[in-house]
Amino acid sequence: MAKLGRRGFLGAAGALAGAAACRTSRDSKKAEDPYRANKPPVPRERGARPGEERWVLTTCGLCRAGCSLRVRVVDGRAVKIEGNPESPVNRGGVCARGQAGLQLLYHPDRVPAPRRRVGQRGENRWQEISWDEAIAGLAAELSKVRAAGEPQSLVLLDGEYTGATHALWARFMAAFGSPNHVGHGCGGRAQMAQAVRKLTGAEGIASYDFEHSACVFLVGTGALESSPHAMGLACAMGRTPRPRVFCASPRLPGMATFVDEWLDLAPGTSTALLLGLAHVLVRDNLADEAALQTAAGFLPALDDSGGQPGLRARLLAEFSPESVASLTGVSAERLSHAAHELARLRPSVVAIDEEMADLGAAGAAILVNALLGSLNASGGMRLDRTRAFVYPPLQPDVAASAGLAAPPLDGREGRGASDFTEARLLALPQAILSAKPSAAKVLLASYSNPVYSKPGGTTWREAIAKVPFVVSFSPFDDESTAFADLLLPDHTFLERWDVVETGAALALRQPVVPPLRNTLSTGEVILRMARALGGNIARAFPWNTVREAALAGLSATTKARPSLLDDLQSRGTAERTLDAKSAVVVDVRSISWAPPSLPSDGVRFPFVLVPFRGPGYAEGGWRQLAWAAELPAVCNPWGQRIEISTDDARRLGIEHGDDVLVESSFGVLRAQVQVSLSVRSGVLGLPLGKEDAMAIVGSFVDEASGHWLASATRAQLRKVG
Amino acid sequence: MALSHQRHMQADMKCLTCHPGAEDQAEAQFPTVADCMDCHGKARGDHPDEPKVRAYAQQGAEIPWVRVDRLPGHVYFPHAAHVTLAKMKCEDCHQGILTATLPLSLPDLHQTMEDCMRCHRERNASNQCKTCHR
Amino acid sequence: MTGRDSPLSLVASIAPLVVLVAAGGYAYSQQLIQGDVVTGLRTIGAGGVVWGLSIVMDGFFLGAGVVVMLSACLARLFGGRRLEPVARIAMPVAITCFLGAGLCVLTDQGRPLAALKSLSSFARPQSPMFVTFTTVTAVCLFGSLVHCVLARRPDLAEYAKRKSFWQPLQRWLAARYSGTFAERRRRARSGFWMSFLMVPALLAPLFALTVMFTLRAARPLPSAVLEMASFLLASGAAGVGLLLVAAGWVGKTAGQEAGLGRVARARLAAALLLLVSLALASSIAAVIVGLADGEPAVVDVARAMLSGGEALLFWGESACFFGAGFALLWEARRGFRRTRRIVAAAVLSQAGALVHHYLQLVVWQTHGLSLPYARGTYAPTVLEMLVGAGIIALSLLALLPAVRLIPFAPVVPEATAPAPVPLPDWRRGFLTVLWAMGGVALAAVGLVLSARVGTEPFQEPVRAGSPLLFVLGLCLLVTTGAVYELWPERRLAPLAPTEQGGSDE
Amino acid sequence: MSRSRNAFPTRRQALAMGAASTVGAFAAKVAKAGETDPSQPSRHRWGMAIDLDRCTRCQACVVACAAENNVPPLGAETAVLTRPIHWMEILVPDAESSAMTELGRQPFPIPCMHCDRPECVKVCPVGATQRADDGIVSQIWDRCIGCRYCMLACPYSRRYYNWTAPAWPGGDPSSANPDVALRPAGVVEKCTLCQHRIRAVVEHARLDGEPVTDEAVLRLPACASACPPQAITFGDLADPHSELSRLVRDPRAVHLLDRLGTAPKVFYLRTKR
Repeated sequence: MAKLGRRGFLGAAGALAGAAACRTSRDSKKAEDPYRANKPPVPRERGARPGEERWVLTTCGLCRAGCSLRVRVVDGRAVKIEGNPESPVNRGGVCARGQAGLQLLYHPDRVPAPRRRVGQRGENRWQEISWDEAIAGLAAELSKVRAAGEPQSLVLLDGEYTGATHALWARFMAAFGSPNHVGHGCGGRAQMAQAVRKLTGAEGIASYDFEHSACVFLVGTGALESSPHAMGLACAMGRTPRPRVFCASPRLPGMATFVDEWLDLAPGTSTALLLGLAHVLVRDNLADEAALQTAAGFLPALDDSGGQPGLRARLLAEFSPESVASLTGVSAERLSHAAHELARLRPSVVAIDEEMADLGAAGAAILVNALLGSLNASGGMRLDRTRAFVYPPLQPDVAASAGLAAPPLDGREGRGASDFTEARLLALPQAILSAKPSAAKVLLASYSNPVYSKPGGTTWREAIAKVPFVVSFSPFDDESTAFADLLLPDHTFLERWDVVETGAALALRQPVVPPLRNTLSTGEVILRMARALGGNIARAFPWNTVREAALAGLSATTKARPSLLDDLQSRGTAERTLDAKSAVVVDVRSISWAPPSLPSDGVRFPFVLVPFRGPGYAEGGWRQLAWAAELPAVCNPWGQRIEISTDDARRLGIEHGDDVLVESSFGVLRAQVQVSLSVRSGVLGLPLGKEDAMAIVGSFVDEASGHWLASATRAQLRKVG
Repeated sequence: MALSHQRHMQADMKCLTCHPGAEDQAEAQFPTVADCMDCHGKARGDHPDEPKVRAYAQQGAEIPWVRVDRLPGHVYFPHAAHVTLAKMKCEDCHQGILTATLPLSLPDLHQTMEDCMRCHRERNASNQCKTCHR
Repeated sequence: MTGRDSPLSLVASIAPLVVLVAAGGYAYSQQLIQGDVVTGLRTIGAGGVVWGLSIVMDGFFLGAGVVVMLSACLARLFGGRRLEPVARIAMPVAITCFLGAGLCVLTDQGRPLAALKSLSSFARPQSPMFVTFTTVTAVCLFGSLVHCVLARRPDLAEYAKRKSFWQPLQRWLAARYSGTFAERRRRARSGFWMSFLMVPALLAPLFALTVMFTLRAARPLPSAVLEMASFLLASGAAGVGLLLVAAGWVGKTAGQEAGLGRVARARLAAALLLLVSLALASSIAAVIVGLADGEPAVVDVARAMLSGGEALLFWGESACFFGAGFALLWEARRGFRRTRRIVAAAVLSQAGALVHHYLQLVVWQTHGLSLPYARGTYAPTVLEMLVGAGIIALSLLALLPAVRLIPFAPVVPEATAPAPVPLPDWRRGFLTVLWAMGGVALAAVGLVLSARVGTEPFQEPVRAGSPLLFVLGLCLLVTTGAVYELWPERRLAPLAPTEQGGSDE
Repeated sequence: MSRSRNAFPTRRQALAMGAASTVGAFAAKVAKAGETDPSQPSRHRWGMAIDLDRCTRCQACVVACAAENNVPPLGAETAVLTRPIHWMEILVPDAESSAMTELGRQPFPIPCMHCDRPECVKVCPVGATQRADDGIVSQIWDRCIGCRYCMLACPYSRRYYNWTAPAWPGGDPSSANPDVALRPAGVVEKCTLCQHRIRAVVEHARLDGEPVTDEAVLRLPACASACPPQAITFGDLADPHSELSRLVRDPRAVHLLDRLGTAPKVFYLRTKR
């Protein structure tokens, strides 16, 4: 019937299909490979073979723990961070944050080169300049200050506590003649340093030898989350049998299921709790008398003497578990039980969260450890008396002497006016704003971003804006950097050379890859700045490189231990041993146990805010550590959350995942609710890390120490919508 | 730089001299200027490009070699296993390299997955997916 | 839309479909560009479901399509002349369903082009998706098409006499149709055997689909059996319901003679009544048995359906089935006379089946987690729904030229043309058998190579492309009827008197 | 011929044997029968133990895994839309879930279980995932078509889908591990037990002509090597003397969802409290 040839039709169809096939196959060849990372070019080290793989030993710089790392470098790019098994700090482990360090190195927000501000402050308009120009500009500004005879108007915010750069800064401030070398820490860490010094005369802060403890009593949750001691505790948990863990805190992280017993402590009452522990130890004769006696004069004020009631009497009179219970909310039985366990399972240690402590609590923790015989003992609390970096003393010139004699801006009281550990960061913004006792003319921020991470809301912003000349050394475009006049970007820790000192070890930090951007290590900047300033300052820094300067500072240490540098080079880390003579004399009379006075407006603000640093917390912001921000246990990646107890949630009709407004007298914060079984009723757990979390936390100050009281802000909660 | 693989091979050199790693690592590497300078520190011929090597060395720069042969990103090819264990020759896969008088500008590998699988079958090597895919 | 429309009404019916197709195309392009994140789907265990609307639609269309096509085959096998309209209406409807189902699955793939390529080259017979992929393409789509064209060749030949846009194609398809007695006999024979063969070939994807919808690692046997039964029954209800709705629409638009006819309608309605009641009973039974199960996941799912977050949908589904059953029971007393009520019941039964499939697929993913993950939620996004709507519209649009090519209305059979009695031709039978055996052999080889029978237990087919071989084999097999029917006659014998009457059987 | 496209040595070999490739292969097999055969089916059966009494849920393993296996973070914008990919994650039991596991209500790290009878492998339509002869359930990204059937089938929900194209912060993938391929949008990915590391160790052992030692693999996967309390132990279940085989005989050892019969090779150690 029909004459239309089927063959022809099929043929045509076949041809079409064939054409289509050719097309796709050709296209797919052209398309770029979706399975391969298209890596941008990086600066190549001399002599590095293309395609070469190597492992570089270095030290983590994301917190103070000083974990030794092995970094895998392929083709000039760092691709993986692993722990160094040789390290006594981390025993081959690395924490979640440390792993994300690579994202810091390759972060898109890194400042590419030194910059000078061209627009208004905060406008974020910059002009890139050369390093020579930048350092000359800074030196000119500093010369002006010195020429005007007010070197004390130079203020340095220093976020590092140890290491070569910190030592060089201290030397620079002394040579320049400014007492205003202020540590970036404002919370318990500073209080701890103060307590250590007041009670024992030792320098620095405490570290813990969890690895050899049989029982660990934690006050606060830092060691369970992000404090530098978390790594030590985690390593200790790998031991068999593992230590028994107590934790006294208003909240327990939901993940910390390995904590054997949680004492739900009322916020701000850790001093009372610890003294209650001390009471039981003394009352039931559980104190380690042997340790007390062998170290003669260990606790000189233990017994009554010269008509003065001794510590024993005072503890027994004032801090019985029953009387303490009303304050802390921890029953007398549980407290006694904990004290007996601490005494039974030796060696045991009381460790205090450095972000939560007040001066009294820090002192009380030292006291309890002394009673347990755990001070500077295996498995106990370790108080460092030696510092690795020691420079020969300076002869300040006339201008510097005058400056150093001036009263420090932060109103610290301490031994020498330039005593770094006594500096009170929280007093600084007010002092700058009121220009009392003197005006701040130049502000340097090294490893410091106070606008972002310090309480006090907008005062920091205003204070920084008031300083005529602000220099930031941050490698990132951050909140404080936005107000700077000059940006001198530092290397990230993976590009720096440094020697890191921690309680347990010295560790080598060396560049893993050549600097990715046109950055310069801050130590190098100090040396070049000193040289540009000339005179006595230049003479104080006779070294050409940071490495040279650091080795000079270490010379005393290397003399005592000649193999140190070789050890560092070959193993990345060198253990520090306590010498037997390092028994500590604790004089408890120099500290007051009075509980800090907390503001109270329980009617309008029924909750107490307990700020904490979650596992993803990183100083300077977790946005730079994207992996840490997206940890699966963070219920709201990249968002703000707030922890509330099951009871409170039920009472307020709030469910897990609801959006709420948290309001304090300092501000309002929007957050997602995380209902938790392990949060004390009446407490809101506030994870820090997001930009605006700190804004609702008040900068309440502990009268005794001049430092921050973290858990003192009251708040209320409202459901959104 | 008009490097001739042929000339180098005629000079009785081995591939591994300039491309170490092929015998004990997954990827073969490229020579550094220092490697080149071992032979070319002094002029060895009259090739117009030879002084360039010394120029690079003087500037302290590396020669920007370009890797033209790239397997798809999801393929894993350990040179060590093929060169050392299976005793294959480089030119078995890099077919044109012995006679190349200029650096390659186009990929020189033309094997398909079928070729790989056939050889693996014939030599009784594992043909499991994850042996070669990553 | 059925060949009698005025241009205006044609535009009015096409325009919304075209708009929907365009919207669907846009939505799908967004899905391709931005990734499947634009859908409401998310990772299981992280609070989402991985199979959502498009797979539910796939299940619905494929299940319903198979049942519709099965009805056609069964009608041709056992129904005789009175059920002939069932086959006539069912086939295009089924093909439309298959088209929709195929598109639903294809758009759901993360990499659709890679999917086509990889499935043709490396599909694994051990996976249920192998069965659906191969049989849906070869049997459901291609086989049904062949079957449909063969079945309608007399009508096509008649239509091809009229001048129209489709005339050349109609003439091509109806080529060599002579309407002689011998031809009719061949048609009857090939139709019977093709229907016979189609039944298992159609059941295979249906069962594979059932497995994909119901079998889970954590689901114990009693629960699984009931779930499977309820899926099959709900698909049956959906299919028969769809057929009734389509028939109602055909009867309304293309005239009474194109519709089902009373007997066929009554039979179908009765079947629907049975299926709906059983579907209702089995779906409730599955949930109740689930409640008593030892596996917490199954209990959770049952709870969610009975009284939890999905209760509204579950009881809505039950109400749909119940309402449909009730209406049909009511109609049954009067012998299923009123088309409108039956169509309404059919629509209800389809709604019930759709919700049933949704619950079966989605609730297991949100609530049936064996590990203590947070429960999931699923809400299709607008883009996702647009893609779905676009697919339905595209399938309907494809139906449009098809019904112009082969209108639903049958042609009044004319007297068998007097024709010379063809010579008995052994070559026809031989070729047919050869063809069929070729198809079987090709499919078998394809299957054996794909399954890697007798070699190392790799996932890989022995030769890439073996699954395509299997599909081609099946395609050859389903065209056997065409070969038998279309092999040219040898007409050397003189004219013989022809038999009267058009009985095909 | 020697420079032609197909001048692959094996072809020449096969031709020299004067046989078609299959015959050639057979001949080669026969010819090599006496030699030690490095490529016989793997003698290893890799597995992993997670000690929940040691684990502090610090999530170091989670980030270690992401860093090693090139799982880019989502970023703040995309994270609102979908959940990040975590081959290894800490599963915090949901308060409302009634799921019944051997591990009670404690949070636990959960990688792919690498089942001996994997549900995901059964259902994959294209063989993109397979249980290799050394027990690893691997996934070939290029083969995956993104049907997500495996995700539905896995009772542990340990598979992730790339809902979007992976994007590195600032578009800089410099820190990507060259040993692991990236995954484009539309494919399913999963834990591979760091098969590239195993491959490297096995290869080096072969190059050195020595067997793979237990010490060399004890903390081989990225999660295990990062774990501060060393709660994760990796090893060869086929070696009765390996640390892992010792642990699997420990009374504290349990397999997750044992009742489903999937026979996982990743197991947990826990003291019932």
